[in-house]
Amino acid sequence: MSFDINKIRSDFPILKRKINGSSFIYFDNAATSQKPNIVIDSISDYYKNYNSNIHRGVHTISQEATDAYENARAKVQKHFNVLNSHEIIFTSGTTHSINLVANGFQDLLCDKDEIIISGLEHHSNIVPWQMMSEKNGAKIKIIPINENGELDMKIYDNILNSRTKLVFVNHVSNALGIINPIKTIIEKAHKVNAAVLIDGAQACAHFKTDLQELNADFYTTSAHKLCGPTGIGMLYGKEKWLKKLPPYQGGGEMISDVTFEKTTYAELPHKFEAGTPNVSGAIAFGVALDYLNGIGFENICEYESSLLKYATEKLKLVPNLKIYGESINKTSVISFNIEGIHAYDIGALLDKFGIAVRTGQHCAQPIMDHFGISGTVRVSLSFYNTKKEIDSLYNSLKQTISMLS
Amino acid sequence: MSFDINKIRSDFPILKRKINGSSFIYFDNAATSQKPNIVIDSISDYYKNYNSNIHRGVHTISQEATDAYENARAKVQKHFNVLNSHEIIFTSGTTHSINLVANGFQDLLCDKDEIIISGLEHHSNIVPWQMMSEKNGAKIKIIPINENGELDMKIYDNILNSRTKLVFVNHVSNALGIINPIKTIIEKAHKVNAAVLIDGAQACAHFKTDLQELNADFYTTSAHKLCGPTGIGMLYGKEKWLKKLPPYQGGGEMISDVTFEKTTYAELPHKFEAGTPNVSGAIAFGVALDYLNGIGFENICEYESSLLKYATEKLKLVPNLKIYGESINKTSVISFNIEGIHAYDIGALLDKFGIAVRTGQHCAQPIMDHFGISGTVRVSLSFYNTKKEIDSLYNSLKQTISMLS
Amino acid sequence: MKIKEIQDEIVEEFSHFEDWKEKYEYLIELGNSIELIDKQNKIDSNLIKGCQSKLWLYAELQNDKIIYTADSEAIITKGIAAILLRVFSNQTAKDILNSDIKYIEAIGLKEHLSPTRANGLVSMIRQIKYYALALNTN
Amino acid sequence: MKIKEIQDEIVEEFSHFEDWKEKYEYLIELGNSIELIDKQNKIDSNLIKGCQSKLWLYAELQNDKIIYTADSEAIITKGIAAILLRVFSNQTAKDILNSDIKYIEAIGLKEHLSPTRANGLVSMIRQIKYYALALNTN
Ligand SMILES: Cc1ncc(COP(=O)(O)O)c(C=O)c1O
Ligand SMILES: Cc1ncc(COP(=O)(O)O)c(C=O)c1O
Repeated sequence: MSFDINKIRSDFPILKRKINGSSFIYFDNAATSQKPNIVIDSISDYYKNYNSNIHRGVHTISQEATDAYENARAKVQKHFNVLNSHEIIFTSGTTHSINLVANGFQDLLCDKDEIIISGLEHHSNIVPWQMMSEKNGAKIKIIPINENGELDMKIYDNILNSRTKLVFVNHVSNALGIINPIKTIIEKAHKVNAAVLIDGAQACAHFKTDLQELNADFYTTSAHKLCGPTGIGMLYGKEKWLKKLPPYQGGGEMISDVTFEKTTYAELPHKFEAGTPNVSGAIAFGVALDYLNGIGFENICEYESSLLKYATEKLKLVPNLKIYGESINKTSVISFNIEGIHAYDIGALLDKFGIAVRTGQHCAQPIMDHFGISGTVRVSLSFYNTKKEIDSLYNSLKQTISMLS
Repeated sequence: MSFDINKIRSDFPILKRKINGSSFIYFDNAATSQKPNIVIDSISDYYKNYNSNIHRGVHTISQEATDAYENARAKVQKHFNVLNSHEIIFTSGTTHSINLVANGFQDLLCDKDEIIISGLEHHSNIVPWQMMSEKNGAKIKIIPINENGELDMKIYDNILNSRTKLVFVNHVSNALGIINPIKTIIEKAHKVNAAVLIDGAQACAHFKTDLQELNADFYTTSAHKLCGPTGIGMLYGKEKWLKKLPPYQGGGEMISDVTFEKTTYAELPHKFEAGTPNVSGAIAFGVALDYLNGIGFENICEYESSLLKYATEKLKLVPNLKIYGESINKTSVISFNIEGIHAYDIGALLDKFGIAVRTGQHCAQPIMDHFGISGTVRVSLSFYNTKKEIDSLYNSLKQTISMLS
Repeated sequence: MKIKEIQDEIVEEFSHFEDWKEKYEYLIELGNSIELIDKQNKIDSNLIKGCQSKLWLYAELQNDKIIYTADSEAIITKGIAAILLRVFSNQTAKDILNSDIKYIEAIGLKEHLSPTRANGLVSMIRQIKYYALALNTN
Repeated sequence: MKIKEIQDEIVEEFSHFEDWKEKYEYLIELGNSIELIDKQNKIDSNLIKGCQSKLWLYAELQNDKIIYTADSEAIITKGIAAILLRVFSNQTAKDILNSDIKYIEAIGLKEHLSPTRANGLVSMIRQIKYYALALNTN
């Protein structure tokens, strides 16, 4: 398939917006992606034609909704090449997925155990472990980052040992865009029998991951990061782990027998899907994966790489601009500062030019502390962005800087 | 405002469906409500025009999305007449809301404490407490139900004492439609300083509740039960309680400072809203409340009461039909069986006539055990249903029975 | 009769029905005629999962053939069991394992083939095949 | 000058701008001219919440009038602080408490009045009024 950027852009209604009189340019893709019509329409279609509570109904639309929901699960399973569909748990997003696992390990670990977190983590991947560690006393060790923002793998080797029970690393860092060497991290962790959770929130919009090949024990993502709606995400867990973990939330769907004396839990995946799920969200999540696979991840990768290269080179022409995290293993993120200017000022003025970037600490305060800065300007690209938009960014950024100097 | 049923029905696109050649009749409203166009369109509008991650962005659409999200919170606050907007927590639904509270009380209670649950509860309101009680040893006491399905308030008086720390009752029972005497329950509980959580999942579609007047400590609902989308709901908690409860999930938004040594939590409501919330869901939830308030809950109540009365009288004409839960305090639910016929057979054949009812135990196995039955046929009505539809139900039910006898 | 022949016979029978009512009336009739499971085998361990009404299935070997018996609280579920048992009961394990279930689609009950259906048809078929695997004497 | 007069003056000044660029250039100019907070008062307890760049606000009483000083890491935030301080600093607590902030809308910065804005304007206004309440000597 060829990559037709005009066709693709026409799929995204929001790209037609004007902001402050200018064409809208969206470079905040790492915060959330925009949605193509086909995804938006799948939500309307659900509510207009077959909205129903699922799993327990014998009537037609309940059956249709259940089938569509389970079909969405099968799409996620196929996309990530997962062995069993019941290893895919629908959650409300990555944060929920990670908390589910952290809550489960609360009972499985004790104060003799250690867990390892990378220094590149999003808050969602730090706080749940702190909360867990407060309860069971497990020690948290950190893989620090070097001046390029890469994980220091030597230190990883040093802190990994037979007490290590879990390793938590994001696939791609949201603050810097760095792709972590998760394959190596997983292999080494497995040698000491530690489980590995990979937070794929930032990776899944940019490339396809084969979870059987990767051999991670857990993997998470949020649909809103990959052209799907808010309020839905997934947790992949190996069957043996999902069976071991206690349920997270109690409620409908996740039980097979309830009496006031004793409750037996339902089988996977229902054990972890208490209550009425986000049915429309799951269906639209599936449609989003279809859409991305229709374009093809090879095409997306190739196009985004050339965009990233172009943008990096262009931005480097700006005087006094410093990029954080200049690894060669990067996805579509450029995090930078201009000497003597606060990121907020740049973001606020770029917005006036119709350009949306993110400023601040990107939910990754430890990384900012590492670089001794209070935040950055983050430009995050997607396959629906263009070089022309990058040119506009460059021009507006220069005007912004001259206004602020 | 007058109640124009034709206008109202035209707001709900799904009501135009045909099932198996017949007009679609939806009597499964207690499982989930159908959605008016205005709610469906608000979701498309969000994704087409201002989809963005919220709270941390300085750019225009992030601001628009944040305002719309917080405006939705204000609508919920106003609807339930809540004092502070930060007492409204957006969750993914009632199940999530209840688990959040149960998880919080895990740390606040010990094995000397007791909690009271009603015998009319949905599984969502039983299992989380069982899970909590397994951790902290708090005892669970039950308010049993009588032959009409009403709570035995004498026994409530007996089991309530100074060890009681929490009382959990649903406002309306989903299995039987019975409205519980929650005002009395709350007053009595407060006399012994117990907190009360009211599960409003089944109540909110039928009447408006003034939470300051009711004086409940916690109140929960799911948007999908009241013309809103799936994947979003709310937890109301009194400020003093929400401050006391520890956070539930860790992640973005819910922290104010994160280092690897120590994390301080953000203020209410953010403390309980970790991660990217269901932004489109919250906005559409607000629109659903607007829609219902536009019709007017007095009008809805009046219309639904007359429907319930009509349906009850009509169904009683069917030979060998037994209704469970014949309290006079009921909302729009009729739960019944026909002697000698299994509920599933009735549901399956009614579906062939285009009529959606629910069959089974309605996530309320203890109630079924109480009546010594394996399930019921549940007809649950909404303000968009009509007497004509009830006539169709009656006729189809008679044919169904004659086929099965 | 061979499995395929019985299936063709059933398809032929169902082809005469003009509407769903006739079809379901027949299904109910079949449900009433099903070879009921022996009381001693109507136990929890023989319950089929994923079914809203209780559904029991039992199998035993008689002269190299598998005899299936079933029961359910719901008559439609029993009817559905009946059109399975008529085909698969009293056949050899090998024939059962080699057979398909396309006839279910052909008689217009395809809707019941979704794995999420509350009548447990798919679970029942799976269980029938499990028994055939377990009791295979070749 | 009275609060209302200064507000009118600011509205008049802003009315000459033809586009957002001129307006923001002026805001930046104002930001550079703000009365900076004393170093000893630039402490965490004087930080305003809900602001992406650090923003300090301090107030003290001088002859019945409240003198506000502020500082921020970001110049636009400082500019916004400046148009508040020019109005409210050196006024009596009573006048401050009785004033409104309609002029913010009139100068076309209404977008900043959302309570969720990351520049903290709304929090700053609230803090200014809190100080006036606390330092009210009448
Ligand atoms: C009384 C009651 N409580 C709780 C729930 C659970 O709500 P949800 O599935 O939306 O979390 C329901 C809905 O089925 C209900 O009827
Ligand atoms: C790396 C990473 N992990 C976790 C998250 C949290 O995802 P969500 O907010 O969808 O739960 C994000 C998104 O902000 C992220 O970028």
